[in-house]
Amino acid sequence: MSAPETAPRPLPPALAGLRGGLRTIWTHRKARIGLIVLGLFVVLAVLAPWIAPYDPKDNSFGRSLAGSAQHWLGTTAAGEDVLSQLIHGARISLLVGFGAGGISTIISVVIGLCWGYVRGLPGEVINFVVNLFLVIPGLPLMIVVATYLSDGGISVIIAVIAITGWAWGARVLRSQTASLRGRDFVEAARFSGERAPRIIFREILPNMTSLIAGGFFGAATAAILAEAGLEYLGLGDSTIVSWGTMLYWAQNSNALLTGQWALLFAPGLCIALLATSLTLINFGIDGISNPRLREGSTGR
Amino acid sequence: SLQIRSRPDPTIGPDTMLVAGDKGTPTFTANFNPFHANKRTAASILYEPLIWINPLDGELVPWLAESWDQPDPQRIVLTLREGVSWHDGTPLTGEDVDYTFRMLQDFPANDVAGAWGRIDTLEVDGRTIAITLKSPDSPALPVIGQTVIVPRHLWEGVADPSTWRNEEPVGSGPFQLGTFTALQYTLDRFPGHWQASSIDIEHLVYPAASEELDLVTKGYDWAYAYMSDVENTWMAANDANRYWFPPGGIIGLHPNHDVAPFDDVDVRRGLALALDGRQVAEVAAEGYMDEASQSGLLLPNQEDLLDPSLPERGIIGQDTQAAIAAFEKAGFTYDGTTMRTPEGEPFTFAITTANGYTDWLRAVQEVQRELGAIGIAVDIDAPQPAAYEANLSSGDYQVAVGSSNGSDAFQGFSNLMSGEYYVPVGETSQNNRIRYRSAEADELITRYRASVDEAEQSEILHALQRLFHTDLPVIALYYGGLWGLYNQARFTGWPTAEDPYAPLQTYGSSPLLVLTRLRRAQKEAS
Amino acid sequence: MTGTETTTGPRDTPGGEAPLLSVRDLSVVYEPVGATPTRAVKDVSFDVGRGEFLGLVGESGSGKSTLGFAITALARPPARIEGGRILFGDVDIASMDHEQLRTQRQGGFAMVLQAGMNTLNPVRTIRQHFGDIFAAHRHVAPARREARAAELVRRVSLGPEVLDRYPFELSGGMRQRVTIALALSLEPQLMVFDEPTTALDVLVQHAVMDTIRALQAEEGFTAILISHDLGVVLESAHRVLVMREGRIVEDAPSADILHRPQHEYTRMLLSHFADPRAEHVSLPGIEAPEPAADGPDGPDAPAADGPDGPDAPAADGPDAPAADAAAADAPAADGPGRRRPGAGLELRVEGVTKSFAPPRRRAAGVLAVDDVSFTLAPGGATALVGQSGSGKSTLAKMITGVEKPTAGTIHLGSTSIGPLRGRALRELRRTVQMVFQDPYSALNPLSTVEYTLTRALANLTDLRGPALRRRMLELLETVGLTPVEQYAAKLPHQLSGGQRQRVVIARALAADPQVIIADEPVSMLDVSLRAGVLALLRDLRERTGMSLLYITHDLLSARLITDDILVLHEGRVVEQGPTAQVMRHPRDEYTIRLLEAIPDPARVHGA
Amino acid sequence: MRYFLQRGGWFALTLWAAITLNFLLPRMMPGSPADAAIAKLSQNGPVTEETRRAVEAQLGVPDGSLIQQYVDYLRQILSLDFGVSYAFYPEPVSGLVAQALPYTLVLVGLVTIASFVIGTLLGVLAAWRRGTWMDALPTVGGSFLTTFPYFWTSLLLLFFLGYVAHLFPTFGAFSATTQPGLDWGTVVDAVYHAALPATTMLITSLGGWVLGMRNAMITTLGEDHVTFAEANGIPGRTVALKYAARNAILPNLTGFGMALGGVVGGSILVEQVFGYPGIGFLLFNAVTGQDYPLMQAIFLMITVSVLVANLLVDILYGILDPRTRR
Ligand SMILES: Nc1ncnc2c1ncn2[C@@H]1O[C@H](COP(=O)(O)OP(=O)(O)OP(=O)(O)O)[C@@H](O)[C@H]1O
Ligand SMILES: Nc1ncnc2c1ncn2[C@@H]1O[C@H](COP(=O)(O)OP(=O)(O)OP(=O)(O)O)[C@@H](O)[C@H]1O
Ligand SMILES: [Mg+2]
Ligand SMILES: [Mg+2]
Repeated sequence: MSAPETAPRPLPPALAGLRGGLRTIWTHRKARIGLIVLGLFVVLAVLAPWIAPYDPKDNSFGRSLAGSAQHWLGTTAAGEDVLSQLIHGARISLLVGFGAGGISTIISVVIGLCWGYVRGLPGEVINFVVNLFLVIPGLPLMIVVATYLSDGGISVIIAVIAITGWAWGARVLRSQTASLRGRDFVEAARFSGERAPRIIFREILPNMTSLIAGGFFGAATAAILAEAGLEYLGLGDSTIVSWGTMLYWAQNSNALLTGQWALLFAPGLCIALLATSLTLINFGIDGISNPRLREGSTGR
Repeated sequence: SLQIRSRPDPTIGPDTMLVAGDKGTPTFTANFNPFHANKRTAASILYEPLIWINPLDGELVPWLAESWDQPDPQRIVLTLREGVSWHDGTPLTGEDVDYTFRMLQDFPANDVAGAWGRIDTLEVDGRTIAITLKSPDSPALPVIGQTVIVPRHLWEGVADPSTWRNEEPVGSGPFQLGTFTALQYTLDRFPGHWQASSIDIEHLVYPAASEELDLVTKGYDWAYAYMSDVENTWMAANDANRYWFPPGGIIGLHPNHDVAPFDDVDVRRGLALALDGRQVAEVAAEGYMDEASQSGLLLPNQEDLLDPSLPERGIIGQDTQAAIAAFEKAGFTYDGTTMRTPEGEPFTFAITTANGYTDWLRAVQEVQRELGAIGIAVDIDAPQPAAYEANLSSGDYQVAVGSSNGSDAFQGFSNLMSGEYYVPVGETSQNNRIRYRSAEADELITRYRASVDEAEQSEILHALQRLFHTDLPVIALYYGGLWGLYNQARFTGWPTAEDPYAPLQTYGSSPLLVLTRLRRAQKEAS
Repeated sequence: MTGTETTTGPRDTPGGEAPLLSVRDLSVVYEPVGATPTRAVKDVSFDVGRGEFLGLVGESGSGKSTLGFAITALARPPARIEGGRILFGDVDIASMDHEQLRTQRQGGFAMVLQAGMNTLNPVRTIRQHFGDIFAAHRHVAPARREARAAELVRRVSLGPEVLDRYPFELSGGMRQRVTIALALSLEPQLMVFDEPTTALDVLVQHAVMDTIRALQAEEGFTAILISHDLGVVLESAHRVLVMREGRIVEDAPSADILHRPQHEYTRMLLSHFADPRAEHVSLPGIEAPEPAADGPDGPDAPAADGPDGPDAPAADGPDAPAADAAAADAPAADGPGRRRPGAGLELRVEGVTKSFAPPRRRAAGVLAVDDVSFTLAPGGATALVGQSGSGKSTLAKMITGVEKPTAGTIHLGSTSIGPLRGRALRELRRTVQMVFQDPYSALNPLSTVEYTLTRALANLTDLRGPALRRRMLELLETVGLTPVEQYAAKLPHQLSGGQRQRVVIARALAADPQVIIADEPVSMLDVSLRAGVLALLRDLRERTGMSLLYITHDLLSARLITDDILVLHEGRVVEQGPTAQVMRHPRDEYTIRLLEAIPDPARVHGA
Repeated sequence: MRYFLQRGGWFALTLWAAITLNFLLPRMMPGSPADAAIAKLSQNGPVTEETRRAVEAQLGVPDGSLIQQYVDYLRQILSLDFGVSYAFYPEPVSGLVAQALPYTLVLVGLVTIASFVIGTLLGVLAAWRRGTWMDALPTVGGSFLTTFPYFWTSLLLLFFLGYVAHLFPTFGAFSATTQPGLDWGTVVDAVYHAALPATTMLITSLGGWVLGMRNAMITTLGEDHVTFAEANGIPGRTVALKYAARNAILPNLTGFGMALGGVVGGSILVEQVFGYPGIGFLLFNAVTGQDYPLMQAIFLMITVSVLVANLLVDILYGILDPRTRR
């Protein structure tokens, strides 16, 4: 237990935890694949303007062309290059995934932690609000809010997904908080004169990093799928280039009839791949929050 | 690549037509009340109007009324056809006409065309229907004439015809209701119809499943749908498949005339000159439609109404230099990258379109691109259709994409430009939502209403076209199409560009005429 | 068979009879994914004869449980048997396949797991537990199963009504007995008890051990008792194995261990064992104050005690200098504004009662504390003892303002603690501080020692900037964690249990409190670490003059560091007086039972 | 008694808040029901002021203050009268819902239950045979399928198995020519029509249950009572089912309750793609058609069923977990 005398001065604990967490994730085979795939998508998204052969909205090409050397995946019914759209689409999906996933995670962290920490009436009130959000049907609510805010572009989509998607995470974090709250170090912090917000966010929160990270990747996956669904239903902003809108236009211009297989296949596959990469990363994170889930066999 | 071919249902006989005329959402509700917005589309051929109006050019064709007369601009006299009978065998008489109009008066919810907004008195005497209008109003004839007549003996007992669903319809049309399920209904030939000899089709089948994929794969004989890449989809799926896409309205930019700077004609002209209508049509409608004439007419349908003095048949081509000049005339400045308003701000505005109207959306995107080229930044607002309607009605927009100027040329100008309909921003109106005011337009419209002389009417229409062309109440972009798809293997006599007797709409009263003209390609060997 | 067969030697088998269990060069390694492997058992060899009662002692983490799992063939990944053989009778258990292993659980070897209260399936009744075992082995005819189950629970002194209960409806002691009964139902030849009493209350612990001893005597099975408590093991076992860092360092009959310990580690363990009832009680590094009759002991008197020095185990290096330092520069280390000893505030508890709402509907409310009154003089040290659930912690919570009394008042000087809320309550933390029971959970695993201490200082004192850090380092020095700079930067997992508890104490000292409440501050620590922490507590009290309320169920430690004692039973004070006097001449029957429950190997093996 | 009052109180309060939200949400949407109807009409050409007036008169578009509407709405709910739909004017809302509900309940309900049962069993197997292919296949396969956008999976199945291969029907819950009844032929026909939507929903939802159960089960398998059961020689199957799975399923029940409650809402995207006449499609029409009464009725139904499903799960929880019994 005792540390060697020559131990190097440790990193700030949060950073050290992060580094340790990343290392644990990296050692997990599935999670490593997930990180690599996600990394590829991020590179694709960041470098989209340089990688993509054309401007995704350049509609000066022939309509509904089949794949060729100029247009690997053909063109859309409006004469845009499918490959370029696919590459640029990664930006929106990542933006929505990380944006909406991030915001809803923040909401669920703030609410979940306070909910788990406070007792009595305020707790009941939060309980009530969260239950309400859990009870109100998600996708319909999303549709209603999306129609209400229909002309704000992608930021509205992000907001809508975030607003409708935090409640479940809050519930999970609440129970974890409630159990951490009973730990002596929380009581001890109170004895050190700490105030509630600091106890919640400085003492309790860092101990749930992996749970929160897991929640974040879960929320990001859900957000990516939700964005695609909303765009597909035509309730998003059809002028942006995203995988969801690509599917919307594919359906709208009957890509199946015009033989634009790539237009139909590729965006869905990309969504699935991106979401899979996040899920794979979550396998690794599960291993951190619950060491029993780390790879291994039961020997049976 | 994999070619999708149609696979007609072999059980459908040569006397039966498969029509994609009614889309289930996803199933059908049995509502055959012809006055309802939610009626089954076939209700429009189960019941017949007094006058059939051609949606292509507004031509009036005698239908239940065999003739009419407008002795003066405030009077209409119609003569009811003889020998017409209801599906149940009861003869259709003036009493039914009288009942129908009284019913519309009592239940304004059913008065969809607003006939009683114009009728002062209505007398039916045998087959003569004499109408006095509230004011000199010669264009009231098509409005009143399109009223469908319902049987008094069946409707009289209905407590509230405006909420009645009329599930077992009895009309006078060429077809009567056969079977009805939530996913499909059929119509059967009505042998007692006054045109029975012209009805060669025995059965019509209306399935609820009428997505584009269904149209192509299920062997439909007649459909009305915008089909992307029609040559390689619809046409390629079956050798006998054909299409005909005549114009049916003008899709244009509707500036809000109560919002600066769109009240300035130079700005509107600048916008019109900056845009390449042909390119917009190309992008929005995959080249199937033409750029629209700024005459306000549907060309070529209404070629005979066109004012010959208009240059280029009223089409305003793209002329960037002229556009910039027009803007500069309005006090704008252009430095080669940014168009600035007289106040020195970069000129940006929002175009409102309805979410889900994909051709409009593509058109706006093209407009955005083209205006961007002369330094004007356009934002796109795409609220849901209901919100779009609400925004336009209340004037809560800067510029909107909209459709105007249908088959009735005068009605088109009047609805759009009449100061009579003007309401300020904040109040709602369905006509003149662009909030246009012009003394000249008002004067022309009043004159037209008071005229029953064709030559004078034509002359006024020319003046309206010139006004539309110079004052640009709406900036015409391209024609909205009437997306007719048909198969000529089993039925012939379809309307075409060469014989444009009716559009191929499967809704409204178009089918009345089309279905009575079509002939079976092969008769059964019986 | 009775406990007379003590002839079994360590390596050879007596009378040619084959040992029941023979372990040869056994090594077990833990290989968790993504972490460094731990060799928990290293080259262990020993034999167990039939009917023998073998004890296995060693501090936490020495590999006792690992060994227990290995010899009952329950080792599961990440544990892996790296080498060696385990012969049960004459079968190598490694050669048994899954099904053979399973079937031999009946009539073979059984194990009662550590933390026995959690080894029952919470959603099955006790009857179903028995039923599953009978169904699995079919060694009891279906018609007799009911009677057999009742018989088994009776053997562990429980009534047949427990059969219909769910585990959560039983107390910890009852659950532990049920697990023993379940293991018994297998009619095993060898039974391994892994710390069967550790989590239990003193009195219950005593009763359960009695049960185990009686059962072993009656049934004659071979038993291996794993425990970290040398007293318990010596009292029961014929022979004792002492384990340390995965190796067996001593293997001898109990009497020899008690009287002639060979290994230095065994001697260290023994030296931390004392009887609180004795006239003079001392542990390495700490000596109990003399009974009151010997005259009032000045606060400075015992400070002359040497450090844990020579007796302290060499293995626990980092702790050793602690006491050294504490003793060496006692007054110098004190911060500015130090109070005179005895100049603090008096804590007066008057007629305090606390009742809790019933945990379930229709159940009666819990009267956790019932009309308790006492006074803690400035600079005084009072012990609060009593079995689990007697209301000790509840009382502590009321004194610290965490809970509000239902009736009665608590005064600190002139301040009434009951009505304090919010800000005023935070102010109270400057005067009343708490040392927590479990140093492993009382420190945020993600905060450095420096952060933990600095926060307390920043909140509770007016120090800021460099002064803050200086004071923080001073505190570390006070609790003997030197070199201070090095310790300041450490995270809790880099510290031993004793060092952690010192940090916890340092934090409590941050505000220069006048009253410290220590709720079982050493019960989670290994014996080798206890004395150091206790010495520190006593020393601090004497140097700073703060008063100490020491909560424990361990009478020995109460004897060592307190002057007065309160014995709490079901929320009421049953006996009260000077510590030494109460221990030596208890009057209340409950106190007597408490004292009797303390294991006394001398009773078995002679003094 | 107090406990029940308290719980009942929270239930009622949640219900009330949800009902109120259901009232407010649609009204927050821009545009009125008439605007929606006109938007639909205007796709067939410009609509005149006269037509708008007729449409408004037909729909009886809500008037009166918001408070008045709210009071009427509450009264309607109490009398279980949900009024007349706007989008399907003049169909009564109750009729529309009654027509759509059975399809959704059967299709989505059965799929949800099947998915939970199959997924949980696979999760048990995966955890028990950890590290083998029986673990890898369901966990990796299941979670990969879960990441597919399910409308996309639907589209692919519909296109290839429906339109291209002509193996399955592409639209509706029964054949166009059958009049739905309760005979054997109809049932076969209905199953045939439900096959593709059911498959999509099943494969995209299975992974979640597999993973949830597997993780819970692995955690449970590490607990002492499982080791003790093994130490007592209890056979593997009994340990897996009665000692591990039995306990591990408890946390998943909450999710199952939510899912069951959500069944009533149908599956908007799947029903939309397959033209399935369930509540999901109806709801989509209601939302896009600004159909307040229909939206309110469906939202209310969903809310109540989620609440009730949760209540049922609570009860079930009590039966399965003696610790919560009171
Ligand atoms: N699952 C595990 N994975 C990795 N290391 C483990 C595991 N279980 C135990 N160890 C390590 O093996 C060593 C021996 O542990 P073991 O549980 O046998 O100790 P013990 O003597 O029973 O201690 P205690 O008295 O605390 O029960 C310890 O260092 C411990 O950290
Ligand atoms: N918050 C609470 N709600 C209800 N009952 C409680 C609560 N806290 C304690 N109790 C009950 O009060 C009694 C006294 O508990 P307390 O924790 O004070 O005992 P203790 O002497 O500290 O025991 P231990 O030695 O196990 O720590 C117990 O019966 C306990 O169950
Ligand atoms: Mg152990
Ligand atoms: Mg306690």
